Amino acid sequence: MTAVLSLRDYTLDYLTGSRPLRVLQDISLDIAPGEVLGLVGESGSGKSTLAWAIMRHLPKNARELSGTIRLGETDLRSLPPRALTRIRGRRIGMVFQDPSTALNPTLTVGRQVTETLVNSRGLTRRAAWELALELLGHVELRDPEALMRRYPHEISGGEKQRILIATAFGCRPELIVFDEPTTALDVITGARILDLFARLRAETGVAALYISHDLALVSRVADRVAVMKKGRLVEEAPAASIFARPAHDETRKLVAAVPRPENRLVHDRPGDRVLLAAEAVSVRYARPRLFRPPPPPATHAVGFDIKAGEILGIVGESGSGKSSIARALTGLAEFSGGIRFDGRPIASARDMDGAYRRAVQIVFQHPDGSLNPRQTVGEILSRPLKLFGTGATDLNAEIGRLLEQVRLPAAYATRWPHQLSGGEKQRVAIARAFAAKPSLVICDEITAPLDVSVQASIIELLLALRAETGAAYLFITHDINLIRQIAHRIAVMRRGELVDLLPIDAVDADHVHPYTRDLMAASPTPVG
Amino acid sequence: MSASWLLRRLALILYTVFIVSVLVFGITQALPADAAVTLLGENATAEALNAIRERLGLGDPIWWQYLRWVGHAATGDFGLSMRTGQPVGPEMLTALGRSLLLAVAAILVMLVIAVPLGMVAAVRQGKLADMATGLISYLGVSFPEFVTATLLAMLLADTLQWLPATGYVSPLEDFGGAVRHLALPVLTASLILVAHVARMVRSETLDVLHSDYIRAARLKGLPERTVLVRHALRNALLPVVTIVALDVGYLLGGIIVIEEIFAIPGIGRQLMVAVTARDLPSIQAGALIMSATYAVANTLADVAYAVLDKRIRYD
Amino acid sequence: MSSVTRRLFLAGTAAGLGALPAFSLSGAAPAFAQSAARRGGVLRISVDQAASVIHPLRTRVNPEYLVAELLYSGLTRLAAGMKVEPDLAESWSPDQTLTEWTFVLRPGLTFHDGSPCTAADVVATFTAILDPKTASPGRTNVGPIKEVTAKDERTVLFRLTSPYADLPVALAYTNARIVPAKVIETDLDSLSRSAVGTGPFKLVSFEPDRKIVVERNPAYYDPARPYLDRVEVLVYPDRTAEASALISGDIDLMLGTAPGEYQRLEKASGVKALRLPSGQFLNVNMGCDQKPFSDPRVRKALALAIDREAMVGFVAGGYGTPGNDTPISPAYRFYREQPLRKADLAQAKKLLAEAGYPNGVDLTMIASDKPGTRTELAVAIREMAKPAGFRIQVQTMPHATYLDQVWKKGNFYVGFYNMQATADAVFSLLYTSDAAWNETRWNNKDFDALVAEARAKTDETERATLYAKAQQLMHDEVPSVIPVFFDLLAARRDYVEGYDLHPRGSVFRLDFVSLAAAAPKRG
Amino acid sequence: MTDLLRRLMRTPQGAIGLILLAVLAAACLFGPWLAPHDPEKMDFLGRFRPLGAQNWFGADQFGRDVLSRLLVGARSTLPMALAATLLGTVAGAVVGTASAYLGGRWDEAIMRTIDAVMAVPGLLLALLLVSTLGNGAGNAMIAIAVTFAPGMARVTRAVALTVRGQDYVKSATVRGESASWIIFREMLPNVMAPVVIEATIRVSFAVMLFATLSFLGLGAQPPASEWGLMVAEARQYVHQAPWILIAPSLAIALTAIAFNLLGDGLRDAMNPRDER
Repeated sequence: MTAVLSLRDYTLDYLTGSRPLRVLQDISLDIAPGEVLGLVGESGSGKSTLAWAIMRHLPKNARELSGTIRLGETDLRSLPPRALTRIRGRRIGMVFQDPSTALNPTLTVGRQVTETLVNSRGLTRRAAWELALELLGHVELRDPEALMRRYPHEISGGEKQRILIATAFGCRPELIVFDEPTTALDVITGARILDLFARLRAETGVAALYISHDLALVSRVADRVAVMKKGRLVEEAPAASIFARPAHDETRKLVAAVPRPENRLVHDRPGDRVLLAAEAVSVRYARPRLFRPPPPPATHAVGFDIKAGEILGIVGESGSGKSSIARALTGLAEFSGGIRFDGRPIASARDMDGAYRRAVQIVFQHPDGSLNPRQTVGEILSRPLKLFGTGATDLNAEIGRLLEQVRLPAAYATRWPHQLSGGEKQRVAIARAFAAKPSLVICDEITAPLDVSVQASIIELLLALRAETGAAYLFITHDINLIRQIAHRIAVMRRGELVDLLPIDAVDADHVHPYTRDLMAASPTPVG
Repeated sequence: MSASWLLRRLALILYTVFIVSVLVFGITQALPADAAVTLLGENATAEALNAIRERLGLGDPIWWQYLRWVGHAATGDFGLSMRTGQPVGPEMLTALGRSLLLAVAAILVMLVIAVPLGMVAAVRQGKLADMATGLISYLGVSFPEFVTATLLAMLLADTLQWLPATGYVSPLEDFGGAVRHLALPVLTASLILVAHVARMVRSETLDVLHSDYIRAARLKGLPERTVLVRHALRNALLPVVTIVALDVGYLLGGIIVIEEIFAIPGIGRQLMVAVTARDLPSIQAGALIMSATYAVANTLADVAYAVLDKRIRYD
Repeated sequence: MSSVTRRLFLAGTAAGLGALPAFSLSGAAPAFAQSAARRGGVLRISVDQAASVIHPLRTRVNPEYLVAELLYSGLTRLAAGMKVEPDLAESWSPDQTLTEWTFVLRPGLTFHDGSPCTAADVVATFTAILDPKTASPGRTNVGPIKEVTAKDERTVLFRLTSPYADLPVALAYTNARIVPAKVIETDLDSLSRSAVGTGPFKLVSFEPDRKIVVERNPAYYDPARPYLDRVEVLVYPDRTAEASALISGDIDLMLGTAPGEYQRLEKASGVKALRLPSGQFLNVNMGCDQKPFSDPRVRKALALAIDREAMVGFVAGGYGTPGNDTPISPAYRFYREQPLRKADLAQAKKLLAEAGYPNGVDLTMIASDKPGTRTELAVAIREMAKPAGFRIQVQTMPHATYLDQVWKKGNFYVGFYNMQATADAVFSLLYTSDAAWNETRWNNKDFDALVAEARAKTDETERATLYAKAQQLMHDEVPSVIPVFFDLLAARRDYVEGYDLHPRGSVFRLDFVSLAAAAPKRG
Repeated sequence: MTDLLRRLMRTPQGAIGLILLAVLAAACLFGPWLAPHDPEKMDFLGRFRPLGAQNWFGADQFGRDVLSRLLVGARSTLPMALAATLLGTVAGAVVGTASAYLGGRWDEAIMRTIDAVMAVPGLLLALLLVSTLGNGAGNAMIAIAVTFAPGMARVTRAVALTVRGQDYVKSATVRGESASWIIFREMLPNVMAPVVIEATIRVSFAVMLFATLSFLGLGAQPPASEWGLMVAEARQYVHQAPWILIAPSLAIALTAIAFNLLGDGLRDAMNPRDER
């Protein structure tokens, strides 16, 4: 039986500035009818470029050096643009990472769906409309009739992705390329999309290329998994065996980096002294204005405490208010309610004096944004040292020590942020936090933008620093598996409210909030 | 778009008019010319000057003069022109009408030229059409109105004698004559706008063409024509409303020069005359009316944008 | 083709004053009353700036004078060659001392609103003009009037403070227009918005910056005139555009034009370019009461630095006459010929050094922006005077600011004046100690005496001698540098008949103008 | 810096803009020495002399050499426009950054007021200001600066708001840094780049606005050979000598083009990924 998709020795360069950059090197792969091939790799490994190459949508500076791409019997590389247009949608579909940008904001959903169906299935408008209604109903969307008349901004991201997936399947192509279709969605929504994918795939038997950075996730949806590194396919194996018997180093690294809840990294118990207590903290961003109703609060009466040396995880979907807690605790957002720190009451940002600011540090999500691009690493680190007067006489030596503490060479002090990698930037941000010798460090989604392997090393670093300094962590994340590895307790937030605050070993218990259970269930644990 | 949003916009217009009124009143108070002297001319005697000062209330405290002026202005009474003795309000509104005629004509001409130009340039990015548009844009935005106006007048009116160089004919009196007389000023006014708007339309269209949903539309297998016409051009056109609104301010400024050169007794020229003659009531009324026009035009553009673009929700 | 008719008025003015003791209508058959003049038609005349003021007692610039002349009449008016001719007055006579003048009005005069125009209106008008509160520029230019009284319905008596031979000429002044007494009593300012006159035309519409329309007054005292049905005064602020409009036939007649445009108009077909030497001049006024100009040597040094022939080229585009630092041009009746002052930089330098400025002197010369020739004169003088040690900085300003801040007050600025009807008018307007606009504060007693004496004389030779002395005195003392007289330049379409330039620059006589059969028909 | 220059030269706009600016800069610096004649020297016989060996760009109504006037006039045009832009940009940048930093009601009040001021067309505002301050190049410069400031404040604020939302600024706030440190050390350096690009493009507007003011008689004073003034003075001689009108007109346009090109070039050089 011929493969639906077949690549042979495909090599591609990007022309950049001075010399060409090899992006794909001798790629060969096959997808059999009805098969799902998972493609994993860290960012920059070339997996998305491969998808674009298959879709024949390469940037202008791409140069294909060799190899073939066949869809069934068709040689895609040799097709003229007009013929490609006829292939796309009809024989090969694609689902994108971010559903919100894949729909034209000024056309109704129905129009865009029917337009695609008319085009790829040769239906009449009326028939396409009927089919669209049926497809949308089939992907568990309520009231498809009304949905079709809405504009993309009027429906949620999950609904959009469902619509896009329904459309892609509805075109009955031979192959669908999925480019991280759940990454932009919330955990629970993403999990449901995955379920939907599995169901539709079983129903239609369409072949798929499923691209993701998440090995755990891919191993659950794919039949086979291919691992990419620096433009090469380094390993291909059945999904069932890849975790159990990773062959290549890269795969092993990926497997090792996948957080597993059962693999606890923290074994001590925190002390009993309450370091910080939040009492009914509410954050409301927009102030009431003339002619305008006040917006709902971002967090509503949230209360919890952190003990000295404790790691408290806060989990929840985006928009659940977890970051607002961090902003309230650091005085970045105005809040009502109260905070007690070391027994001292803090009613507003004005009460946060030098001592508090020194003791409570924060590390932000985006390493690119958290370092001032116009300051060198040394300058960045010198500020807290100067500000909090740790008594160090030799500033440069102290900066060197801080850098070494976060496993960076002391020579990095003279570098500019843009000369560092994402992981390195995050280390500098961590060093900046620890320069103040804090007793509480708030980590706001600090691992989210990083590749899994880098993520693991950052976690390792944080735990080492905790061991050194005894600092407590308020660890905000949406990665359930990760937090279950390190937190002593987990706070679950939903729509601004704290729904659960559980010791780590109680999260799987029966008495937890239903939402907590959903959240835990939606986190894919690796197979095998 | 909710009622409260409209209310807020109205409040903003009022605030704008308030700030502008303070600004204009302040500046005119500081103008180095004695209102009484301006009014009476060179033959005024001291006693005549005093009499007129008393009549105009020039001896009152500044804030009181301001309040009196604003109070009268609110009822449409901007006082009498110091130059002509005519009521300023009606004079300026008549002038505004002529300016609006010129401005609207210029905007229409501009849209007809600039929008296709910008879109073609974007679709054929990097090609000859794009480069030609780029060149036109650079030239257009780099010639100040007074240069364009004088050069165009030199060429079309004086050398070729195709069009009358100056003057204003009301379209109600003589439509053909009005068109002929407006041709040069409209051309001048639209030129700099064409350059600017074509650039913006090109950039907006490129934005849209590079957007994910256009990519998605292409990858869905939609024919290129459908992608361009149904998905790209439509969306690229929307921001043009805002661009045009922003350019109204530019146009109003340019109109001062254009009206001055082509002797169109519109609000720009009235203002220019008023400024040189130190005709304070005319300056105040003209500046206020012009600025209010701009504020209203901007609001209208926002409303139009909100009506056209389903994404924007004003609440 | 230009029409240089200098000789005409060098000879001309004699008649008007020659007939002195009495002047009656019977002797004055208007020179321009062509029997062949066609009646009817619409004349479009262009002006280069707005006629903002139509109040006849307050007009200040030529376009305004034009409109006032169309709508109103005076007692007398200036005919070609500065001759005075009857307007509302049909005759006049002085007493022996020249201090009491009697004017008799034509019978049956009416204002535009149909009410009769009588001696009472004349009295009220002149009382208003002489009242400082009216702020009329005519106040100081209509002669040394002490009192005006009405003897009967048609007879007006002027009593003067001093003998004055030129009174009939002075009464033709641009602001001496008769307005109804009842308007003066009720609301004189209303004349800024409406017009009630006795002039040949009635006001139809008034849009100061664009267009003023007047139509024939059927009740005008001369049933033959005006010939035109309608006159449209159109504002063309741009000289080039104005000339283009005439060439293209959009307008029929222009009030004036610039040298650059004149050349073009001369060549254009269907257009007759008009040119007339005049006493219109630019002067550089120096405050004679303040340093450095209080020293006549400094003033003379500046005068010696200027190449006047070249200045005629630079400023008047060649269409003018070099000036000799007196306001009396060859176009005036009492002009006295004397050698033109030649540029002499060495002498200028020497005088400057003698005056105490061996290293030169720094000055700021102010020129208003209207007309543009003021700035050109300033720039040219700056360059010419540079080698003599004058370091002049030119500062331009809007005309309104200039009037407010500099005019009559400044120490060094450029002035611009029309030709006046008589030598006395221009001297007593600008240069005597009691001059209305004593810009230079020269305050020369000898000069004052000469002018006063000439005023009270009727003997032509005596007056000529006195005025010659006065001119010599100005030439020697240089209260203001007058380097150039302008020719009046204008143009008309071929079919416009009965129009010629008037040297006064502010007299237009459109009631004598008619349109030939070739003229385009206009609504 | 040299890196930026190299990248700038690689964009066609940047390269042409830089070359044009180099020519203009040369005219500003060495104009009086490069000028073949004394720009103020009048020549009675040479009035309206057409283009030729004696006067390359012809002579004007006073017989002055147009080319020399242009070369010397660069000094009274360019530095003024630059200074006005600089002044306006600095004022606008400080207000805009402060407004973004203050946030809340203050920001709202400042920005609404700035919007209101911007409702007065720029030329009108400049016109009124110059009328008040008095004619002259210096006053025109101040007026243009004032006219530019609100726009620059708006641009700066938009950039500053993004910068303010950046985590490094939050980080500084959390550290308890002072307002002035945050505004001047954390925010301003990052706000500058887009502001510089905007300012560069605005120089061309300043050149045009300055010329326009001079054209209207409110800017540079005669006999200065400011280009706008030259156009104004030449207008009445357009039939005798069109070159004295065309030459300064082109000089103004060329300068504006140069700064427009440089601004676009800078934008491309600073954001290499943006294909526009």
